[in-house]
Amino acid sequence: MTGTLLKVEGLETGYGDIQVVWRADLEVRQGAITALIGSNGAGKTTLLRALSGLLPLRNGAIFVSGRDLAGASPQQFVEHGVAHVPEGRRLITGLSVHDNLMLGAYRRKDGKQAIRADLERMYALFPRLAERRRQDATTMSGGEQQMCAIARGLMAAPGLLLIDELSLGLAPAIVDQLVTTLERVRADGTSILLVEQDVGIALELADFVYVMDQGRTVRNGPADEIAADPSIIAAYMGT
Amino acid sequence: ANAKDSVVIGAPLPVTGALSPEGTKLRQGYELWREQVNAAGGVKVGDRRLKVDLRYYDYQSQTPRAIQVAEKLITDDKVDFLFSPFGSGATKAASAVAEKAGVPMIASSASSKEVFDQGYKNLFGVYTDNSTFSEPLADLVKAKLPNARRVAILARNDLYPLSLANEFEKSAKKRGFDVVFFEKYAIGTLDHASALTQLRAAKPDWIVATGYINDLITIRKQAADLKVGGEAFTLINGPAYQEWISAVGPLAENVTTASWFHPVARYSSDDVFGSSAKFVELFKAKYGSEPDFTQASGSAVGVVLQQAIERAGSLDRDKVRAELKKGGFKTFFGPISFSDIGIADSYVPPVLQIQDGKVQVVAPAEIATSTFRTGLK
Amino acid sequence: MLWLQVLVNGLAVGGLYACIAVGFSLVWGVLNIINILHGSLIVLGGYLAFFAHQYWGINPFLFAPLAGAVMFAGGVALQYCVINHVMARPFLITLLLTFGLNLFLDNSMLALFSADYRKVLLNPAPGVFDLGSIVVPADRIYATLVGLVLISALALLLRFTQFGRAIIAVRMDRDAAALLGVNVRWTYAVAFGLGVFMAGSAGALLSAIFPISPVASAGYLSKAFVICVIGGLGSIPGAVIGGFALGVIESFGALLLGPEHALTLAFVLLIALLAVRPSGLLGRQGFA
Amino acid sequence: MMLRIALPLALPFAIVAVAFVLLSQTDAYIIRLATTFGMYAALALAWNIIGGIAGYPSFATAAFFGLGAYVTAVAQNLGAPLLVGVGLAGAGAALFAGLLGSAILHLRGKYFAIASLVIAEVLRELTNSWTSVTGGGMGINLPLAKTTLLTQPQLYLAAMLFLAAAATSASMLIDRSRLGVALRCIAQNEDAAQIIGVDTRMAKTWAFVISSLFIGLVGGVYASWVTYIDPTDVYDGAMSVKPILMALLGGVGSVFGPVLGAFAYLLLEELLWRNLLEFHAGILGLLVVLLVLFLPGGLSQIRGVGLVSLPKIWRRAP
Amino acid sequence: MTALLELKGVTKRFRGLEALSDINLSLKSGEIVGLIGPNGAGKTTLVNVITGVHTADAGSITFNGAPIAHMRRDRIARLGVARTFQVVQPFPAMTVLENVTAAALFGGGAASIAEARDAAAHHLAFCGLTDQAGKPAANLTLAGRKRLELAKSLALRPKLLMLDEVNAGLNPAEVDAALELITRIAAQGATILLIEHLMKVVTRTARRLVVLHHGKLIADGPVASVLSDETVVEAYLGRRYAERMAGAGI
Ligand SMILES: Nc1ncnc2c1ncn2[C@@H]1O[C@H](COP(=O)(O)OP(=O)(O)OP(=O)(O)O)[C@@H](O)[C@H]1O
Ligand SMILES: Nc1ncnc2c1ncn2[C@@H]1O[C@H](COP(=O)(O)OP(=O)(O)OP(=O)(O)O)[C@@H](O)[C@H]1O
Ligand SMILES: [Mg+2]
Ligand SMILES: [Mg+2]
Repeated sequence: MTGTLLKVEGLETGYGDIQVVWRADLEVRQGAITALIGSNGAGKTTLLRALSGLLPLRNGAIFVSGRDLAGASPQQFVEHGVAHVPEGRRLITGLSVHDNLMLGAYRRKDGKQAIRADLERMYALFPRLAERRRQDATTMSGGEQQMCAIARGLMAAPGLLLIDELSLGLAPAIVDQLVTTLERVRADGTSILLVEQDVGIALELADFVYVMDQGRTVRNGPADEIAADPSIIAAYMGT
Repeated sequence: ANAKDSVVIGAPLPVTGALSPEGTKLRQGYELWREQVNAAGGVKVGDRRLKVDLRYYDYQSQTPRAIQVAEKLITDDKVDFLFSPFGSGATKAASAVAEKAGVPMIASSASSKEVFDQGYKNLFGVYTDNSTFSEPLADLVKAKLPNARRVAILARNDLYPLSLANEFEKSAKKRGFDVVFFEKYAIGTLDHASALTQLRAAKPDWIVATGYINDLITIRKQAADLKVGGEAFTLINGPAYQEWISAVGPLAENVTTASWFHPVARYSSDDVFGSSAKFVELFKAKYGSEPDFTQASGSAVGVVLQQAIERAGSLDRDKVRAELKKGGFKTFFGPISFSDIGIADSYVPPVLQIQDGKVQVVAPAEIATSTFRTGLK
Repeated sequence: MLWLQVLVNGLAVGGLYACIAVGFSLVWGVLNIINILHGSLIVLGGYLAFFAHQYWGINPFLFAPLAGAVMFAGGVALQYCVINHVMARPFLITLLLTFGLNLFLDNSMLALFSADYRKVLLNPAPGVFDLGSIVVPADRIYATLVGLVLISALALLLRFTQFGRAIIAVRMDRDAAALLGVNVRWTYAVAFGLGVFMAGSAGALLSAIFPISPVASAGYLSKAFVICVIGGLGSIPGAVIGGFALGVIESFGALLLGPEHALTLAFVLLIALLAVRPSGLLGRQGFA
Repeated sequence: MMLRIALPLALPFAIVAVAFVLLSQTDAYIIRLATTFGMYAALALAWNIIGGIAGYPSFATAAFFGLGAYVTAVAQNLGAPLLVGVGLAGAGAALFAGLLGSAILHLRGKYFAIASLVIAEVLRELTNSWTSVTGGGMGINLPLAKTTLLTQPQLYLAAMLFLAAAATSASMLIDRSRLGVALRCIAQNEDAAQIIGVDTRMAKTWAFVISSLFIGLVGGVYASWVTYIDPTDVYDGAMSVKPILMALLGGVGSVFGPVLGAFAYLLLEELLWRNLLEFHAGILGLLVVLLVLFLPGGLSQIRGVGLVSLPKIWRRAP
Repeated sequence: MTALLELKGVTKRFRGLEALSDINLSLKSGEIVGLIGPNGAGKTTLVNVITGVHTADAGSITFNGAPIAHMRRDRIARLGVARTFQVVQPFPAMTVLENVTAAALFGGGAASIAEARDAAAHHLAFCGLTDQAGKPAANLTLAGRKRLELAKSLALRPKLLMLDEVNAGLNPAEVDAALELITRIAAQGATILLIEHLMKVVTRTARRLVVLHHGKLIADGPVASVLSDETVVEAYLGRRYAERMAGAGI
């Protein structure tokens, strides 16, 4: 739990003429789960898209393990160990669960053996996927798809996993299971940057929390500190 | 059209599209003629000599486009005379425009009666009627193969090839043959195996297939693949082209065909070429190959028109039309006069057969270079 | 016996049809491009084989993969530099682009090679396999065999390799594919290149069987089209089945209704098939 | 309220009337070009109703065009006067579209495109083989129309321009009606359209029928104009592609885009064809490529073409 | 009270998988029913079968006395059955206002486009989307699109409204706002079938809960009793949730 894996400084980005993220500063430490919370439209998804090379930067810098990746392509991000589980899951229609998982390992160069082993690890982690390995991934239910998406991200053997909307549309039991799984993933050495609407879950899971509002990272702190802040509770926790 | 120093002739050409091979050939014929006339000073009109000014537009092998081109040539380019588009269908359509405007149109490549029986006064074709192919061929087969009774005909479902096939059917029946197989194939057919299999089952003695070069290349090859036999094999018009012979190679042997012109022809003429032999020589010098009948017809329409203008001594369309009607043109293509409906009826087209890799004339007897052989290799 | 021969005829031409259609199916299914260029590319492959045979005496059946390989490079470049720019746009736009490219390529070939029909003349002629009352042309068998080998290789590539999965991923969701580290532009380019490869080798295989001319391209295109629909878009086994099916349908159509109606029958069946099973015999959304 | 209906009804016809007066005295070739323009515009507009507004990429233009042409040809040869012949062409095409629609309009996207493309092929083959009525591969001649007021060229100029105006009016009216809203919903998300209660089958069928009505009418006028038709010509696949090209050129889905596109296309085609004997089609192809690459939204991308609304529906869904 | 919607023996299969088996369910006019179940239990499929997106392989569906099992989707919609999509389905290039206008025009039975637009404006205000009215739907955030779905279904003036996870993706504070919205909709008298994984939403709005598991209806009854049902906890809620609930004293 020492080094900085990801460092974002003064990042600005948006879509075409529309600027969405006005200033984001962020740090993800090695081996930690970092959560990013904020209201709808705050720009969380947009920030993650920039952090995996899908959106060009207008300004700012992204360092992954100390290397500047500003302006890099999505492939380069993947090659440097950043995997992104996107909002809406985005599994590939027409491919089976197995094939989707294999695609997660697209940029891996450590050989068939290692990939096979990881695949089996995923099936152990998500037995549901093992049952459905031949099914077209996008005909599964929402929760099944979310598992598949996370597993696909993990198949890249990433140092950093970006997850957008972890619990979206998942049954409580599944969410519990995912929380446990992510803790195991972290224990295996993968750091996580998590965007999560269910602030309760985010605070429970994360070590460190950033709050985003209207395109800016406005607050940060250790999870327990943020969880105790009355203004945060009022704005994001509801009754 | 007074005080001009050239005679303007419009020629709709299929430069692109399905007929582009034919378009290129026609144009070669036109160009050779123009070059010769202009080298000789031009067309003699009264006491002046007018250069030939040919105007081409591409009608993209589409008949409506051909009509449009004809109209454009008449109104926009103000041509004195027209050459027809290629083939029977487009000629039939474009002739209506020429007729409306009263512009004489010489048809290079239309031979189906349906084109000429519209009662038009301005259309003249240098090809003889399709029956002039079927009749001598049927005679040959009848004479050489007295025991042959069964005829099979396979025709492309298109104006000219179909009309040709109908003539063959008539000629065959007239001589007491049984037409045991008569089928049409659709334009664009890639594979003729099924038709040929049925044809084979009909056990014909004489096989006639009509179509364009590509059809006939495929048909000849597939006939061999399916071991279609027969004592006589007539394909019209492909084998009259060197292209066809090169493409089918040894399979060309003993295939018969007919065409309105062949380099072996020996006519002497009053035109710029002076004789068939001279024409062939000039053509070879310019293009490096022997002319086939389409290329020759391109020059033929030129020389016919030229002679009519020179006789009329004027570019006046009525006078030129009257001369055309009179006929009696001695050309390298053959003696040309037109029947009442405007189709040439003054020469007998040669019947050809590929023998030992060479094209031989097997009829009419006067110009024959070899005798008709039966059987198929 | 007649029926048997007709069936054999249908199968014999069906193999050629399969070769014609596979590349088209691949490009349509994977890139969602109706590649109007396809017919012209087949013709171009035919010309390559023709000249290779004329100048170096290379047998077109052996030359086919080479013709495909040469054209593959061109296809990759074309996709990378030109077509990639409009990939994100509706399929009518890409259709129009290939329509324009096709006009250009067809007319370029017309200018370069003239419209004259040519054909590779094999010496000695391949002849026929004579099975008593049934004959099968040898050249069609050779062409079909070589074609099937190439098609199988392609199918295996798509089915079992990471690249094959990547192709489907970019087809279905560019952004998601990019997130997995797939180079989208490059993948498109190679996929298109593979389609061109198949077109080129099909052209070479056909060069000894059908006459070659720029004006023949539309005929190949329309065949490819029909076959893909019968077999199912984007499915390689589908294109093979579709090819054989069309060959047999046309063959029997010609026998039962007369040759002039052979195509009509195929089209009518096609519409019927579309009405009941639009995804074709083997079609499914992804890729087989 | 009245204006909303009256304007689309009156404006196109007024413009066309003026155009006719100006053009009818020019030389035959200009008249022919103008007539062709009317034809192209009407076809592009008609295609746009089903292909643009409803988003059903139809390749059946050649089918209805050819059908209209043949209906007219056969009717006129049986003695029907021009107007009746052309009317029958429209009615025949519309009726056929109605029947056909129930068979193929349930297909989506490319599948519809394919099915529609095949229709022309089938009709061509049928026309080819039904020799006793259509003349088969021999083609068919049409009698010259009897006119007193106008010359032949003027008559067809008037007819084509009229059809272009009528198609414009129809497009404008559809655009403002429930049908237009329904079609735009269908174009963007047909499943969602059904769930909000759009009778998609009805709406699509109407769009198809109206579109085909105009195409059939144009085919009928065309046949009478050229006086000779054959199957290869009137069922020519290019006839299906050109209107799409024009609509895209001008801006798909907008009302005036197709008109503008038809004009631009005709201009381009004519200029190239006139000046280049050999390679005009190749250059046209190249221009299409450049257009698609650099002006993918059609001419409306060039600012200042105020008439044309941005082709909204082609914006890509995220 | 008579049943508004009545399902009898409804079964739906996808290839080998039985996504719904022999479902019997009846909804009374005006009630709010929560539908819960693990992922893949068949909840969305149930909505799809009711709205005609899928056709049931067996069984009958009656709405307001009319059999609708084989009716076309648009007719079902016009009868007053509205739904939101779990995967939102806007008309992407239309503005938010145009989206809702279309719904009011067709499903809502508006007499003219102008009238539909007025109705749409009203529904947008109701759902708090007025300031987004001019935006193309494609540019909305996920939450925005979910609200748009809601506004569109309201524009159909539904008798039965099926909400498929409209609150997914909202943070707890936003969920509170949405809850309030749903309560207001319910106050207008529509029957609501609420599919939700957020227990907070379900427990605060619904009186009755229905639980699907592997395509079978495993529980149907008052909220409290269903939530304490051992099989439901086992299949759906999970131990931790049950503990949390117990801790919160529910
Ligand atoms: N493709 C796009 N084009 C233009 N604007 C967009 C696009 N996608 C999102 N936006 C805008 O960007 C802003 C931020 O959106 P973003 O999806 O990043 O928010 P978010 O924090 O992830 O919200 P949520 O919690 O709803 O997922 C919103 O105002 C949205 O309207
Ligand atoms: N079109 C389809 N083809 C094949 N299987 C399908 C299809 N639609 C759904 N399924 C399967 O049916 C089952 C039920 O799916 P459904 O979407 O109804 O679940 P759900 O209860 O809505 O789940 P969630 O809470 O995750 O949304 C799942 O296993 C899914 O994989
Ligand atoms: Mg988000
Ligand atoms: Mg669901």
